[in-house]
Amino acid sequence: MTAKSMILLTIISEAMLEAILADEIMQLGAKGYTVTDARGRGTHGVRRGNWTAGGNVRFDVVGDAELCARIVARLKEVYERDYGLLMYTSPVELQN
Amino acid sequence: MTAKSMILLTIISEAMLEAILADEIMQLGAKGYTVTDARGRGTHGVRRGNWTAGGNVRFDVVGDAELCARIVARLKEVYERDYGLLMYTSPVELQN
Amino acid sequence: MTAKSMILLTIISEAMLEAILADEIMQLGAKGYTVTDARGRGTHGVRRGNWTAGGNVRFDVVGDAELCARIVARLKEVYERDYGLLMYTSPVELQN
Amino acid sequence: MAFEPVVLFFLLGAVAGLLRSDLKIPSSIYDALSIFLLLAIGLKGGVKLAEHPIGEMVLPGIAIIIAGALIPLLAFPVLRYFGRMSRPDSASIAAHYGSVSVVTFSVGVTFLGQKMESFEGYMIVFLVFLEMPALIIGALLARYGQGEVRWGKMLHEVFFGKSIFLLAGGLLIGYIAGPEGIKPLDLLFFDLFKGVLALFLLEMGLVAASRMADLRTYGPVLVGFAIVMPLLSAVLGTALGWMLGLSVGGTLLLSTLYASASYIAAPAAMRIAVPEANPALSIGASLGVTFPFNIFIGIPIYYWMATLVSTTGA
Amino acid sequence: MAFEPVVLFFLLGAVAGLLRSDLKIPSSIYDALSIFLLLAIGLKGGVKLAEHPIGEMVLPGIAIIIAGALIPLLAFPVLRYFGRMSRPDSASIAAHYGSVSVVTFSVGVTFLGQKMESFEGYMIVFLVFLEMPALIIGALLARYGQGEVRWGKMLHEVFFGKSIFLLAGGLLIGYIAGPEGIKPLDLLFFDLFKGVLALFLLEMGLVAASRMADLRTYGPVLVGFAIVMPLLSAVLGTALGWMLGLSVGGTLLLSTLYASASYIAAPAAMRIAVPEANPALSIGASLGVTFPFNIFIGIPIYYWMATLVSTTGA
Amino acid sequence: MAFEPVVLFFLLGAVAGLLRSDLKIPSSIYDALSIFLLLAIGLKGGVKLAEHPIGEMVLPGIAIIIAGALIPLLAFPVLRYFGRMSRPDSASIAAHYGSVSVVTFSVGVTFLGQKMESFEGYMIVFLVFLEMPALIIGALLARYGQGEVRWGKMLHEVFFGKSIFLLAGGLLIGYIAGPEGIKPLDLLFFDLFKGVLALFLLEMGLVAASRMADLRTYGPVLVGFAIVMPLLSAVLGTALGWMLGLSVGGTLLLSTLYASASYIAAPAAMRIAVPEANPALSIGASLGVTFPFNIFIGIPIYYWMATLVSTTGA
Ligand SMILES: Nc1ncnc2c1ncn2[C@@H]1O[C@H](COP(=O)(O)O)[C@@H](O)[C@H]1O
Ligand SMILES: Nc1ncnc2c1ncn2[C@@H]1O[C@H](COP(=O)(O)O)[C@@H](O)[C@H]1O
Ligand SMILES: Nc1ncnc2c1ncn2[C@@H]1O[C@H](COP(=O)(O)O)[C@@H](O)[C@H]1O
Ligand code: NA
Ligand code: NA
Ligand code: NA
Repeated sequence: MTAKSMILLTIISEAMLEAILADEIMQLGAKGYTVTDARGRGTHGVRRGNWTAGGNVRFDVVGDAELCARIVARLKEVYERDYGLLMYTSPVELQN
Repeated sequence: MTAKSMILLTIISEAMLEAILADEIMQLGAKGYTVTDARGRGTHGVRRGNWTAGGNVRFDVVGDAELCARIVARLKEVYERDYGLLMYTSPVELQN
Repeated sequence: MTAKSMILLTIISEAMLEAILADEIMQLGAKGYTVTDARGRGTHGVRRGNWTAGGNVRFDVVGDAELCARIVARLKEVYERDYGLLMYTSPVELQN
Repeated sequence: MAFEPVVLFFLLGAVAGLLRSDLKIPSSIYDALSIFLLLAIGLKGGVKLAEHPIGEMVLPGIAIIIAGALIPLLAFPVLRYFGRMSRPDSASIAAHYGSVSVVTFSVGVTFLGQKMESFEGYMIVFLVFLEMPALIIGALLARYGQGEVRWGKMLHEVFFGKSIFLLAGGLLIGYIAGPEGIKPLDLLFFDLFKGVLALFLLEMGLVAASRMADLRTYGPVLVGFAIVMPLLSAVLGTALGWMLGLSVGGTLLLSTLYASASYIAAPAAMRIAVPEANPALSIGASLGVTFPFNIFIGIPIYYWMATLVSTTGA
Repeated sequence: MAFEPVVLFFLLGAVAGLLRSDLKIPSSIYDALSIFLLLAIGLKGGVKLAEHPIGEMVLPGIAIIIAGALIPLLAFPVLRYFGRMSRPDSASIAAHYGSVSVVTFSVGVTFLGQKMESFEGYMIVFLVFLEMPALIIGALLARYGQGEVRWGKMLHEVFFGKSIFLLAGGLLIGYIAGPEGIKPLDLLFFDLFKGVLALFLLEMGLVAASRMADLRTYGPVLVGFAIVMPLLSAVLGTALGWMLGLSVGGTLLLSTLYASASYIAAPAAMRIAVPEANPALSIGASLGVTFPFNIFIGIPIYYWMATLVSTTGA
Repeated sequence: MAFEPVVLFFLLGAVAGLLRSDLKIPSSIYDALSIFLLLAIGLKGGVKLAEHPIGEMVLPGIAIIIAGALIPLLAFPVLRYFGRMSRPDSASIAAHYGSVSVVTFSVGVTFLGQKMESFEGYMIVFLVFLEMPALIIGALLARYGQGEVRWGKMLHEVFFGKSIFLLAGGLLIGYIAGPEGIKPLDLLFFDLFKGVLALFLLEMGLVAASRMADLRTYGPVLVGFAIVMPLLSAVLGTALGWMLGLSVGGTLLLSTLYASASYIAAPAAMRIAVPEANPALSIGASLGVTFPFNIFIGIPIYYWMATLVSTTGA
């Protein structure tokens, strides 16, 4: 196998930030990202996802450690204070 | 980075259990959870998600090892026998 | 705990391949899979998911290392050249 | 033509499913259509109630509910001892056949429209009142002498589950607003009803097709039950309609209610009250066999039965 | 009947939410219904504009917009100094109350229909023009002397956000096509409007119920504000309507516009322009209190005020 | 007015897309609208067929299908040798232009309605029958002498893909039910058709906008092809309509069918039959250029051509 060790960064945030976060992620050098609709609960309360302003999105980005650190640093700086945001990373083997 | 090592618990179960599982997870001490709609196939057959009674949901919970063990134990005890249920954990670095 | 070490294979591809990939995965010996709707961006451009031909799906398959390798090999051979496709694996502890 | 064109949409959906067409109705559309149908049926019932004295329906109502409770009590031993099914499965299936199907009822109403038959408007009310006893009886049968029922969750599901809630809410709004107040909503909820029903039947066909495939694994007993049971229930309904002096239309609808099996409210309630029961069995029988049987073959038969008894005075 | 049956759907939704029914309207259906309502209202306004000389509305229009800008400027100090709220929260809430609610306006139009009152068709245009100044004033108030506003993103959101965009687009299409050109679309966009509004109110009730639960934590000041503010704004609207010589219907709609608080455009714009503000406060007040207050109590009061002043000539 | 107001909705959507408005139509709504349009068009065709002897249309039908097959056979060499495109891309694009667009056809029908022109009802049938040959020819052209086609999957896609399936299913139901049987569904499927078409065009505009952005990267040859090809096909259609003695309306619809390019059935079938082809090219051309060209400019031109030849007897 030609599997390469990479980092998977998962970001959960407010649905209305989708376009903004997608731009940030690409500008910081990601080769791509995947988005899924989500809902949930956290320190900002319940987000039922039953109306436009009330849902979350989940971004998954596969990249090298530096890219992920850059994205994490940028989102922490700009969005963490004011928006619901959760970010976590884990090692993955890219298979293609 | 201030990344903290945590456990990510992923639970896949029947959509109609969503409210019940959300309550269980919070009562067992989770700080939050994320839900996405899913469909799939397993020992309980195909779940197409094309009508209300026929879809799955996926819960992702980030927490410490004990929390995850507690949730796993409780769901195994109460729901595993009668409902479609899959649970797996993996280590993640919480980034915020 | 009776947790078993397994591999989680995540596959992101074009929505219109859903039925085909589901068949491939089961035929290669998986016990099940989970599908979620997704959208995203990669080398094949932006996939907005706003119309039928334009969305992605995400498959998650929990299985042993050989199963995952078999699936990866097959999808690489048949679909990688012509379709948007991303595959990565990570170790997980199956909890039930 | 012998049957209503709307049922052809069910056929189209079933064929699409069986041929593995990529036709899919998104689940959010399914939800929206079912919310619409439940509300519309409820509103129609409420408007009809507002037009007639409620007192009139109390006595027949009690008779209809009590006789309806016989259905699950009859179905259970048949499944358990003749069909050799487990106690939870027998109880859950009995509850499905004791409750009622809004869509089957709607096809019945549509059928009457085509035949120009009128009916007692208050029949719609029994869509609400026949549901609950059957579900509670099902839960009791499953637990009789064995462990506890989660009554709290189960009763919450029965009363506040979306199907009963929307039917009852529609009834109330229709009753309060009355025929005049509801008039500006007529176009959406009444005039478009049949078209939306056609679309919903398309989706039901798609879902039923996937259930039909499962049925092979459950054997001929369940399939036989899913055909004979509605016939028996319809005989009960026809007899009762005759005794109560209902019109031909009202008698047909009562038989149809008794003969129909639930696949919206009952699956949700039984999944919580009797989780050990295999939902594939009950949904497979009610949606994969009884539903198509009723709309294609059953309703015409029940209509024939209703006209037959109507010629014999009560 | 004192109020319109459509508001009963809001009640039904709110009850479902408060009783934790499993009734859910999928978010894609919510989106579709709101796209429909915005387009339909815009089209209706455009057709009305095409029927009347635009010149007529320029002067009253300027007066209406200027007076409307007073509302956030009045609300801000009340919240900031009397309510002791933070600057960003005060500014964001002020912007919500300065802008307008399409659904409240629609209920007002429906109310007039029931009373057989006509109104100046061009009032619909102010759904578009009252939104923007309030949002910009809100952003300025939040930032006054403190840091920068992301004007680019914010103004983009204001002008190209879906609610303004669809309203303005509908206006234009309606204006270009005119009453004749739009006729084949009448059935969908005009005749079905009230039914779709009923379904949307059901969903609003569900969402509002979850907001009402939150309100307990925000205390009586905000709840009081959410009731008194619309009354004050309605007085302003009634006075202005009287001065401009509007009909009773036109005066009612102007008061309703002023009294209504936005929960589609404003939350989106404020989340970007003033992210430090807690959105739960502004949405809780506007959707959980002011919206139901307006549709159940406010509109009948504003109507009474409008008839009162109409008997006194301008 | 020169053109139909419904096309303004396409413009509104395209502008929203190009200005990056946050207006989004959820994909489930897109699916629901397209299911509705396909079924409604099919039903309409079926009802028309039920009203006329089928025999009448056999000969013209064969001519129309054979002439239609010329279109991909003509488009392929142009793209391959003049446009210097790869074999798979040329074949896939040729298949798109050989098949037909239901929405373009619907705009044509709407255009005729505005002009009060009648047409041969059976034209709708060719929405079904023109699709298949083009897709099969496309697959053959792509593979000629090179590897195998996955015929199984591909033909399954062609026949049971949702667009052909719903069109054909609607045709059959409409034919079986006939004008009388379908009457209770008229309100939903026929009277609301144009309004739903307007909403669908809004969504098409949004999608097309994202495709237009891509087009810059594909160069002027493809854009030129996407404008010249429909004109040529329309000339073929007009000539054939004239030879077959079709009415002005029928001739316009035939030209429109030939000139339109598929973006529902063809992309799905080609993605499976010719996966090496870049779907961005074919969808960009058909949806980003040809579709707007046809509805704004093409149809009026084809109408002019049809009236021109109609003055010359056949
Ligand atoms: N412990 C957690 N596990 C999983 N998801 C979480 C957790 N905490 C928060 N989230 C998700 O992140 C979103 C924003 O979190 P917060 O900023 O804490 O409100 C929530 O709406 C959840 O979807
Ligand atoms: N091996 C697997 N890999 C990924 N998901 C699975 C697997 N097995 C089951 N699932 C998911 O878990 C749900 C319930 O599983 P089960 O209880 O086995 O029917 C299924 O519907 C799938 O969505
Ligand atoms: N680096 C990445 N991280 C996360 N998802 C990705 C990445 N690259 C591609 N994807 C996803 O995989 C799909 C297909 O990728 P591609 O074949 O590169 O177009 C994209 O539409 C994304 O959803
Ligand atoms: Na029954
Ligand atoms: Na206001
Ligand atoms: Na064509």
